[in-house]
Amino acid sequence: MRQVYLDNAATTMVHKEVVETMNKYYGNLFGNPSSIYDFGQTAKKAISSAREKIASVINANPDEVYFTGGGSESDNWAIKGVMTANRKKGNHIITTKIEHHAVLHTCEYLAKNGYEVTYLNVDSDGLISLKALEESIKDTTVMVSIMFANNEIGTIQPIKEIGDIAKRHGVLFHTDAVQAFGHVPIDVKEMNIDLLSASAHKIHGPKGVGMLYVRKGIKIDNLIHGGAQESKKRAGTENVPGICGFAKAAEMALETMNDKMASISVLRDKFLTEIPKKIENVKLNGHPTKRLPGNVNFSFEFIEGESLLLYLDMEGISASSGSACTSGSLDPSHVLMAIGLPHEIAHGSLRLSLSEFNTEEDVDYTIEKLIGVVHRLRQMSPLYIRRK
Amino acid sequence: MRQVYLDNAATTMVHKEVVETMNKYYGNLFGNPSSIYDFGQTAKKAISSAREKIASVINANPDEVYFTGGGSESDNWAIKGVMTANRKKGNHIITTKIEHHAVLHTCEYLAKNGYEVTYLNVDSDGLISLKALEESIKDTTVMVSIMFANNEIGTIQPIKEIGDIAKRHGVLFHTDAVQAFGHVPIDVKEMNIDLLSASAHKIHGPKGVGMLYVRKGIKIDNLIHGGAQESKKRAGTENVPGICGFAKAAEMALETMNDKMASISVLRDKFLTEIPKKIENVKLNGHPTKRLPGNVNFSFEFIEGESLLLYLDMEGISASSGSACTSGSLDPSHVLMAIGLPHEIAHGSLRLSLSEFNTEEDVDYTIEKLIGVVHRLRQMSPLYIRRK
Amino acid sequence: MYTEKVMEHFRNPRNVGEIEDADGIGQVGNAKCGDIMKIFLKIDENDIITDVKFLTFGCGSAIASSSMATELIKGKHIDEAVALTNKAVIEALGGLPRVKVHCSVLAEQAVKSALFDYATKSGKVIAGIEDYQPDEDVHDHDDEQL
Amino acid sequence: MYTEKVMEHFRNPRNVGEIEDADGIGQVGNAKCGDIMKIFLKIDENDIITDVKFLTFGCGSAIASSSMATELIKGKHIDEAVALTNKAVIEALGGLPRVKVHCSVLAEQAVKSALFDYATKSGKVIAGIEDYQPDEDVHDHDDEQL
Ligand SMILES: Cc1ncc(COP(=O)(O)O)c(C=O)c1O
Ligand SMILES: Cc1ncc(COP(=O)(O)O)c(C=O)c1O
Repeated sequence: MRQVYLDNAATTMVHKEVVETMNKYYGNLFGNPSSIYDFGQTAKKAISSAREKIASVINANPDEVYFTGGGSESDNWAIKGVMTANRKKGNHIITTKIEHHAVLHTCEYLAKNGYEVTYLNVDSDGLISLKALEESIKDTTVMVSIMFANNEIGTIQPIKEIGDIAKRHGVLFHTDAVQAFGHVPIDVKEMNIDLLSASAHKIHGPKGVGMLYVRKGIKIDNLIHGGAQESKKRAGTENVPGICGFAKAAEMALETMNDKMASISVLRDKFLTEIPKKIENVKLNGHPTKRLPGNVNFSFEFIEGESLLLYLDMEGISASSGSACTSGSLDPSHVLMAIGLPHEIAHGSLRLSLSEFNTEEDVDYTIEKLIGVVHRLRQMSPLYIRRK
Repeated sequence: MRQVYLDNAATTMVHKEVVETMNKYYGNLFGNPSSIYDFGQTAKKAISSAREKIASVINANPDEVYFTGGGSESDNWAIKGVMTANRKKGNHIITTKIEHHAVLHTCEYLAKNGYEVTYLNVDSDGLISLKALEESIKDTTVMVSIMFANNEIGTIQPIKEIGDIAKRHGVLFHTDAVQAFGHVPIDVKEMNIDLLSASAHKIHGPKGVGMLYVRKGIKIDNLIHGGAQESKKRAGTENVPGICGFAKAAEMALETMNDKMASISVLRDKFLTEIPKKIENVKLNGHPTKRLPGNVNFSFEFIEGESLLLYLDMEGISASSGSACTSGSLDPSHVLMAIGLPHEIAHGSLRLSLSEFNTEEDVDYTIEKLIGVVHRLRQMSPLYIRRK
Repeated sequence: MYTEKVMEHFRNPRNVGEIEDADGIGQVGNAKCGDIMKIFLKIDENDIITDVKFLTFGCGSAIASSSMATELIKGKHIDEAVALTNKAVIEALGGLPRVKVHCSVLAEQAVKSALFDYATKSGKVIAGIEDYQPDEDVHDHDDEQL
Repeated sequence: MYTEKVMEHFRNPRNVGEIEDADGIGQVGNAKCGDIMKIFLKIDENDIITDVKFLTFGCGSAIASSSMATELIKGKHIDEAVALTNKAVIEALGGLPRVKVHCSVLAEQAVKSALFDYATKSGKVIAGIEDYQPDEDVHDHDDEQL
């Protein structure tokens, strides 16, 4: 049976070049980069060069890039680290209702511990209001944390404008760019980004490696205290293979970014135009144009997402309904709630997320199967049948 | 030239079986374990089985094992998580002066934030006093964090006795077992251990993966908030290859533990008896018998450790002086200070840490080269020459 | 996640559809929570369930539970049908993940609700559902996944 | 970590040893901090350094810095030797890691200290070290590594 992987926003296939890079460091070059003997030093140089590659993806300086154990760690570190280190300045953080749980739950934790959190609303396309952002900044505001692009609906925020507002008001700007890094152009200098989170496994790199960009001079407490690694800012023996694999993936992503943005969004747009033509009672979620090249998100009325996924899985199609990271819970996605979907429509959402490995045949096959599956589920649905 | 790797306490060569295991998950089985489609579920099963293997090494229940991004994260999580979650009970933590920086710096951070820390002294062999431990427990004491075995001098603490004291006084007991896990027998039930940290790369597994055992029912805040992974206790897309590699390494370590303890300690003991015979003015650091099977630590008077390491490196021998994790700093090791070494003797320390891949020839070769290198450095040393 | 039996009933659900002239119809759940089950019963003069159909909006286990529940009561006397428990549904399915147990509860309640409707319409008394009220509290979606 | 030049001087340090009848001896550093450098000078009637030796307890860069410093002043007039800076030592070594810069400072000071000893013993005045006091504060070991 045809296998069509359309859950690249959850995780991606690791490039074979990345695996090769990692295997080099699993093999003879296993040394500890903090050691002074020869092959410890080789590992150290490998990390330096990885840092440069990662920095170049976002136009940062290499010494502003700190490797972490993933996107969630980066988000936790950025927010807790900045808020606690700048406690004297204030206790207020501004974020949005559509952040990833790594940001939201971190903010909720802070809120329980004497911090104040403002959750900005988004409009029906998932965009924040710059005016509302600006109005919510007060004397006690330390930072703004707004994601670059949403993992469920793909909406891309006006990052440069947010950066400008933050800068004008003297507050720090963190962006969770886990879905954007390596997929769309990012320039931390031009966009006035002070902190940025990224994760390797979203760009065909290894799981369990991420990074936090921290603009030079920013006060941030450690999340993980200990050894002197990462300029004493993030302890733990460096995951040399993972870091080098991340860098390899980032390098490949950067080199091919323009081509991939073009080719992947062609596939995306085929979904965006064909699905509403071929299936009735569907609703596109997320902004029609300001969205990630690989993100497709529709709600299919009268049916429920999990059944949809399972029937698609039987046809060899891997997709997602709501954030993959939270599929342990059955609550309708907070993102779909925030853009104003009623519960029952949120339950019927489907995310198809593309990568460079998808083809037009994948899209055609998926649309064809989707038509059948949606029909079948609607024939079982009391909401649909009653309606007739 | 012969290559002799004697820095296994810093990091170890990854078993080829571990690399093979990981490559399986880098290849076709890259799915996200939180997804419901088929190969996401395969990843999920792989993690369950990994959890069982890890749990069996320490006689824990699988649902008491949480995967992390390494030993440092586990230590930070155990200590901060328990102290903040039990703030109502008290603000006091007891630890020792010879902990790894992942514990020490975490405690220092807590101390800056309203917590009280007692650092227990150790004797000249590196052992804590059980009496001093018991006397330092007070009403506000929440937990005791004492390492299983020291990473520099190899001394193994009386863990069961510590666990008994903690239990008797109703305080929690965390042990940093990064150096002990998979190397010596551990039974969390029998030893009354409530929390235990381990790290994969110390047992021929991958870097950047670790685990924290948390006895069921213990109140602990998350260190990394976010998605629902790890029973909602540790967010972040699971590092499936890393976790499975860790489990493979743990399985291999457990199967061969008894044999390896015997064979490696024979090599260790050869170092321990031969070096003082062949080189004058040396001092053994750490307990003569209560020590890790693979740990050798000597101070060579009148010479400095880094030069010693570099000259040994030229002979193909990789070793360490003080903790590898802190070699960015030139301070003499806090562990050697704590066992009462004068600065100049601490500076001249050498740690040789063995693994199953070392042979008796390695030992003979190393002793031979060491004699020459120590002699050469002493001939350059004003401390040695003046003495004559 | 699901047993083979669950998947089999999900893949090929039995008794999907409506019964135009049903003798009893029960609907439980709500779209907000993501599951609605509607059960249609055809019951003969001996109180035997001669036909049963369902319509379900919900996840895989909701569909499988509906399918299994209809199978378990088809051809049975109403007194037997009213005794159907969610446990029996789970057992027949070879188990359900803990977070999905509410689906089996829903199936039990849908059956009871349809029987209650039949009892009301026909004026019969069925022991066990005299004051039947479907329970809205079974949706403990925040439960930890097994 | 170290340049080829540093390693070369570390591997084959020049001028190791003592001079029995030295005209000037200087020692700086202390064992507590992990580096001691001792420099022995043989100086002729024209104030030319005809021989120089060192003994060093310390890390690789301390040994390399001592070796390089002795090379740089050998055969030189004392006025030239007194002008030796730690920068010159670093340059000649092709650079040092930031945490190791203090080693070059130590080498500069060991030379100055030996010259001061010579000046004191011989009653000469060497411009630049009239009130020479080695600086104990160069050991900023906590510096971030480059
Ligand atoms: C005793 C001890 N604790 C903690 C750690 C930290 O582990 P990791 O490097 O995996 O973060 C180490 C090793 O570096 C160690 O030896
Ligand atoms: C927007 C966003 N932030 C954070 C994360 C967390 O990243 P990781 O799974 O690497 O911890 C994810 C993906 O899971 C994400 O999509």
